[in-house]
Amino acid sequence: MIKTTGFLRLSLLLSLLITACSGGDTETRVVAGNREGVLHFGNYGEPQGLDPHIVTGVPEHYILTSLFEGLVTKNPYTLDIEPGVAESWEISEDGLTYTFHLRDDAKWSNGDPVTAEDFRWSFQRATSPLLGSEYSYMYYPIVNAEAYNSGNLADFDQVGVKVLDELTLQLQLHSPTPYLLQLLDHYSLFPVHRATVEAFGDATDRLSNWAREGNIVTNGSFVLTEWQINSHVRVEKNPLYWDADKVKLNAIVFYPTENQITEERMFRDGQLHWTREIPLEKIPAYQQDQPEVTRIAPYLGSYFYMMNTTRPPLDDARIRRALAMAVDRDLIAETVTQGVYRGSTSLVPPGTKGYEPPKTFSFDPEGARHLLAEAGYPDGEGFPAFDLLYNTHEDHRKIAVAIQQMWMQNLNITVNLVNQEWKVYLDSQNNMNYQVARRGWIGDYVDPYTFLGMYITDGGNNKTGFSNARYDEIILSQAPSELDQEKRYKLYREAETILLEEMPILPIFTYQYKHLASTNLKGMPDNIMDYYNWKYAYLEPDE
Amino acid sequence: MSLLSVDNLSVHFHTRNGIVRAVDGISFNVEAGKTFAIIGESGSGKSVACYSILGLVPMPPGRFESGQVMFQGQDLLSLSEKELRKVRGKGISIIFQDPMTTLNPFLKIGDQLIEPLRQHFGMDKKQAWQKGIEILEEVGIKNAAQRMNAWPFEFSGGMRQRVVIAMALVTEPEIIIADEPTTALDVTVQAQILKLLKELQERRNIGVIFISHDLSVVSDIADEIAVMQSGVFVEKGNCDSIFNAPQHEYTRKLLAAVPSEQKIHSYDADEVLIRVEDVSVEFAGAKGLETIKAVSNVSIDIRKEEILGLVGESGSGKSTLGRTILRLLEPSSGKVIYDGRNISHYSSSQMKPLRRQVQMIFQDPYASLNPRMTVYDTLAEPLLLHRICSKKELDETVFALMDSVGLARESVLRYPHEFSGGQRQRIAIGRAIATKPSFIVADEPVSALDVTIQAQILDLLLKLVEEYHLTMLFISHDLGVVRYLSDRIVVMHDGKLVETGSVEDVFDNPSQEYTRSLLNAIPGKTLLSTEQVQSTGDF
Amino acid sequence: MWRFIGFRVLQAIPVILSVITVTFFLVRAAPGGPFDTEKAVSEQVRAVLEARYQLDLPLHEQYLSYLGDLFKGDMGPSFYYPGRSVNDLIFQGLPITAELGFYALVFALFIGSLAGVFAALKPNSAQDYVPMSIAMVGICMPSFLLGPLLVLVFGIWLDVMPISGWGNSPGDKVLPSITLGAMYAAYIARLSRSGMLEVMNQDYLRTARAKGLPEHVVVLKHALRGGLLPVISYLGPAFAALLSGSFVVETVFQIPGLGRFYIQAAFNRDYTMILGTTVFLSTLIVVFNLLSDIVAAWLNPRLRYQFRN
Amino acid sequence: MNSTQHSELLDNIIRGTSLWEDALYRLRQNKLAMIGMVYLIFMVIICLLTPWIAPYGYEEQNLRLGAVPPNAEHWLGTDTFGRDMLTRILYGGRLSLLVGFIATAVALVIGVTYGAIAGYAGGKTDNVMMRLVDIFYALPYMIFIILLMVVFGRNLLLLFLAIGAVEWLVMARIVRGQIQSLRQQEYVEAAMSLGLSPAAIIIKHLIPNALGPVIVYTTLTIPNVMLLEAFLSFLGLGIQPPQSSWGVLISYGVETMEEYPWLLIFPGLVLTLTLFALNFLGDGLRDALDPKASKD
Repeated sequence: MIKTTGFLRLSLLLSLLITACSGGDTETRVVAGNREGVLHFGNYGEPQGLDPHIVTGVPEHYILTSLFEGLVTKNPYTLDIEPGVAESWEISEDGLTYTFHLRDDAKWSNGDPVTAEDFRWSFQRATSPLLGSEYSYMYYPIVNAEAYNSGNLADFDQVGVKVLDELTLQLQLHSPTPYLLQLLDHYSLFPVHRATVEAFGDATDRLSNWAREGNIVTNGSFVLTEWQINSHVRVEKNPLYWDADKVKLNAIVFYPTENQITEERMFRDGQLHWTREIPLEKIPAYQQDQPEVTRIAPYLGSYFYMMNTTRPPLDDARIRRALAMAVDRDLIAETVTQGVYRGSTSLVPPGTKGYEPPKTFSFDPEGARHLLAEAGYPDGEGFPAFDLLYNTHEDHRKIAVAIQQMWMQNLNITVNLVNQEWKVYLDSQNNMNYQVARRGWIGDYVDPYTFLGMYITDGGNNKTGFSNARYDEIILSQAPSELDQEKRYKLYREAETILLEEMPILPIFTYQYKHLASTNLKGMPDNIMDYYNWKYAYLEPDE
Repeated sequence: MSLLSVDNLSVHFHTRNGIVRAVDGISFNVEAGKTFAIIGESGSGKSVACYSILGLVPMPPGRFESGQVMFQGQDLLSLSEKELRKVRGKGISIIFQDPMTTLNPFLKIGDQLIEPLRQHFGMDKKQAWQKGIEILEEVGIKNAAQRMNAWPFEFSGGMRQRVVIAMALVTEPEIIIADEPTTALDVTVQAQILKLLKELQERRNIGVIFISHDLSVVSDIADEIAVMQSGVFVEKGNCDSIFNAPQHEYTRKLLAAVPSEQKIHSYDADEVLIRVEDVSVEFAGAKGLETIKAVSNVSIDIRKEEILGLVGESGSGKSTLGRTILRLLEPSSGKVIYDGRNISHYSSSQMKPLRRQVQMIFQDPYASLNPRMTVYDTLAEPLLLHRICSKKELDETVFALMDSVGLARESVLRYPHEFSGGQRQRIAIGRAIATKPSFIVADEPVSALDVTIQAQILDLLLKLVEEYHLTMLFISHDLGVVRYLSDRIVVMHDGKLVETGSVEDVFDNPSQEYTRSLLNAIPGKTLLSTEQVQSTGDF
Repeated sequence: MWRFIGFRVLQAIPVILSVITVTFFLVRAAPGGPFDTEKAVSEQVRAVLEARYQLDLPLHEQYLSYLGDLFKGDMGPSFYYPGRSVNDLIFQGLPITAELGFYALVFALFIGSLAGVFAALKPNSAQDYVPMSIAMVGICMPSFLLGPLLVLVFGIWLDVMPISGWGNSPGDKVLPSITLGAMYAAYIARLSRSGMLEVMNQDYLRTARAKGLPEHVVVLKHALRGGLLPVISYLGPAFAALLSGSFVVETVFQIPGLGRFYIQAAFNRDYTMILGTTVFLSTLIVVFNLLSDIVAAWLNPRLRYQFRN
Repeated sequence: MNSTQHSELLDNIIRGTSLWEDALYRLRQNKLAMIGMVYLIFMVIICLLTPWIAPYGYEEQNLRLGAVPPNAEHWLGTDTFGRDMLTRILYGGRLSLLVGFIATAVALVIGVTYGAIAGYAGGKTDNVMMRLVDIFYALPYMIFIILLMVVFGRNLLLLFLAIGAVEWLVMARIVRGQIQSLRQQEYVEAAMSLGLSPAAIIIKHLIPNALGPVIVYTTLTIPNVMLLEAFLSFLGLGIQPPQSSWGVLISYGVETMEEYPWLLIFPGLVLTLTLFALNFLGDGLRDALDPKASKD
């Protein structure tokens, strides 16, 4: 008696509860957003902060480009430089002097004009040794910036940043840097509002509150209106922005979507216009059923394994080459990664502003076995097992599992997979406490140097023990002073050829980013930097 | 016409070990204003018989095999659960044995008391509450109106039993089943409760079924008695015929087992083995809130080879004193001197050699044996521990021990749960004497046993005392047993020593008021005087 | 009563202090520091950063200064979020996690005790086995499985529930609460079942039946209080566990709660944040254990009586 | 206990049914428990025999094949690497059962010892020991695991320790509670009055009688341990690919449950069944071991 009625009541109650809370018929966030011009953007993680001179991450990047504007900006379709705060600029013949003419209608969100002095002060702050900005190296092409940043030079006046008049700023470089204009669009070179910064503490105080909701003063196309940590960041159109007429979105809401699966479901449920990622397994279904929302395109990034060249047996270049040649990149790209990575045999992704990397090897199990035998391990006999280190992530695991099996099959070499939590993994790398480790590198700007610069002797990002005098010479002195792009690329090709012969790194893929994007969202075209200019983005309302 | 007539009632239990004939064809009548007593030892089926007629025995595994129970013109056995509910607590009420567990600890007395009224008469709460106060006053609870709001734990055992009785009476039932209503109570309280029951019964002309294992109690209260053994009434008759002219062998055995006033053991000694000097024992109360003084300033001498009876009601501190003498507890102040040594604060390693000489026998034979050890293991444990014998002699020594406590050698590898209560107590006694101790504390060693078994165990203890020249501190609440066995008697009350003296002095000439009230409360006076002659003790 | 509480609080102090000490040194011993990033950081920058957060001081000085600040109620600045204090972060996440935990507990209590009581009424029958088997699955169904499953069924296939967020749309608190509470519901079901079984054997229930009370009164009025007592004592520790164990649910459902901060802090090596959350949570554990003891005492008339006097 | 030294005198003695034997008898009467036991034994045998009966190698990939639903060649389908799921579940079972049983055993040994000592000693000792448990409870487990992993490297032994290290806390609390109430029993007092040492009392008299709840908790611990192992493997401690365990398979399966449901369903099913088996067996054992039950 009690039993049946009790359970009946219970289930009734539950079903009532469910229907009462049902959100089935209500308008989704995306539909509302389309109507109101509010973009809901999956932004991967919670921003550490919004001080452009302190933060280092990608999630911060997308928020900061909406809040601030540098001297120049980029066209999302072509990646060509477009005027930003500077409406025009001149470059001297030798490529060492840049003179920027700031527009007179550029304003801070509190109405103050944006001046050349703002930039000078901001650059001084960003390169100040006391601030400890992790991106300060972006300033190093400027004369004496490195010396000032490292504390060897106390006087910022000797750094090549000059205010010629209120709206004219001049930069002096120590060597021609063809990608300088690109650097200027990086958030570490954005200006900040001096009065605001100083109102909340010392200019170099990392713990200052100036960049918080309610305090921050910005000069970009949007202003910060809400920041709920781990929930969302909301920015709204800045009416004082000089090009406000061109800004079509009324607001952007950034969500910290660490969990890919959740993110994808939020997209499906109409809560996001845009996702940072697509889980690999979902790609075939999306490509088949909704190709219009599936955005997969090449990205300026490389996925590779690096090898510790100081430890046997991997101190032998033949073995490193053999390992590289035994990996069928295309097969893995096609199957394991569902076609979102592309097999690569070079460090620099092909198509980096016209640079074509050299090709020194290809998938060749036979040749690989031959090399291995030459190195003293015919048929992999007696080859000591080694560890393959990767940081904890589903995609890395999958790729490692496939490569592990290929090395087993093609070379008869046993590899142990070791995954480590991110910080532990970084620690192992920094201490060279690994044999083979997964590594990825995303270019800061479109130039081979952003990749090739890593492998100079004792370079901070080298971490492989690789050292080659000729390579250092090209990268450090010859290429930077070469003005002619053709010749410079030729030098880079030579350097990369050395790198790929010596093989301290084992190229595997070129990244492709993968987003899900609502079909209503326009003005965010594919480009190799995965760069969005929020001025261009807009939402088409539903009919 | 009888209020209740039970005819040929049989209840069998169908268990995996076969059918247990718990009740097998019993018949009896209950008359208004009379008490029908069912007497039997544990497991005889007396409770099942009474509970089953109200549908309070789980069926299955129980099953009615035959019978008819007529009450108010209907056969109770044929009623549905719903109809039976109208009889329960209204026509027939039950008073259970243990007042500590029969009341719901989470509900106030008043709420529990008025439940039957509200259930059966649909009274509103106010009305019922008033009635509850009246009935509480009737069973002799003072300040009834206030006490209605009290919790069960705020009452002593005797008071609780009064509440339970009130709860049974509140609906003015025609019949009350009283299932060992005084067994869990102290003697003085028992006497009060029995008196109360009798008064109420007479005043209200109620029929009572009184279930008990205690002949003495039954002799005080019953009009008609049925002796039950293994589900059958072996003998039925009025008080006089049962006690004075028992027909059945089993009835005679029960009668014989009542300890006589005759003193069995007698030893005059003056050498002191244990001296307790001004000992107090305190316990920390719950959560360290208060301290409870269980024993305060007690001094006694225990002389070599005597049996010293320690008498007191529950809470008198007698067990605590016994444990303190054995140094299972540490005295808070005062001295325990064993054989000239002050052992009051010996550490456990200092105590270890002494442990061989002092032993303890516990009240509950079910709880005092490790359920996972065989007789052999239980008996061998002290032997090995104190190196009483070599490993080679171990088997023989164990067998010898079993012989001396009267256990069959064949059962050496059996486990406690396979033995009856009496046999278990024999095992426990065997364990205590295994080390050939000189001093034993026996803490109520027979109070959990059936009467016939009780007598056997007492005899065994006596035999061992003489054989091993033991000194014994015999703790009991049962004056009869103490008188039967002891050389001297110590009376305790509320943690204090009330009286000491020889058995004769204390029983015939009590000097203290409390001792006198204890003696007056002993049930079955008539029984003892009439049946004295017959106790030749053939068992 | 107050003495009892005071005694317990005093006892908690060394516990919390030890937790702080061990955690303090544990987090610093873990490889990888708060400022390690994929891109190399110059020695110069690193030195500035370490000085800013006092990491350049000898360990014992760092420890003492941390304790000093903590004593003043300041848990320090977050190492990962510049410009945010640990106090801020915790008190931003706490209300949300507490609310989530509360709903989860209410769900667990309701479903769990209902199932447990029903099971205990008819032990070893279908009425017992079915809810108990579900409870069994509930105990072992990890939230990283249950959460996505619920989302898939109710959020995507049936489309009757929001799938993420907290307080943004009606009903978005339902699925996370169920996900988080499921395991506890299962434990409570088992606890209440055994508690009820224990009580059902008590003499006072026989008394209640002998009074002629119908079975539902016997169960509801007489058995439930004692039978659910073990559940009550479990609630305190359960709530503390809910607060500290909510990170999976918070991640799956995009809830900005304390659990997510905690786990992120561990991954980011945000030393002060790890310490802050640990100290905070261990204090909560102590407090809730104490609360549940008090409630259990209050429900038990005997203890209540002792406390009153 | 000393049955080895019984002389021939004892040969013709009726052997009693010990509580254990009695329990075994009652256990055999419990159909569900027996089904559970048979299933578990079956699982253990299958897992032991895996290298000989598994249809494929556990690391054997067929990238071109990818994930296919169950079919004649692959009874339980394949995963995204084209690896046979049946094979992987079988191999996973070896690890899961190993980890489940051994880590639980570690927790059991530590927890029972610790809890028994605390419960027996009572008073200050108990207080200090239980506060220590509180401290362990409040520590950030993940940091602790990461540290363990780095200090001691990766091996299975460490995994057992890491899991045992958390699970013993609860076990210790349960055992302590049990021992505290058993301590009041007269047979313990009897043992004390015989002069038995505390250690002997704990080992001979207390622990065997506290086993009921411990067994039940143990059966609940094993599946928890299996899932904890998945979490630890995810963090990098424990099992590394291509090896696998049920917990790991399930956590992979969750991510693709819409695309390749069989990757979740089969490991989930096998774990759930094992869980039920354990639970039925555990409940059966508890009931069977209940000394109250043996009085009838």
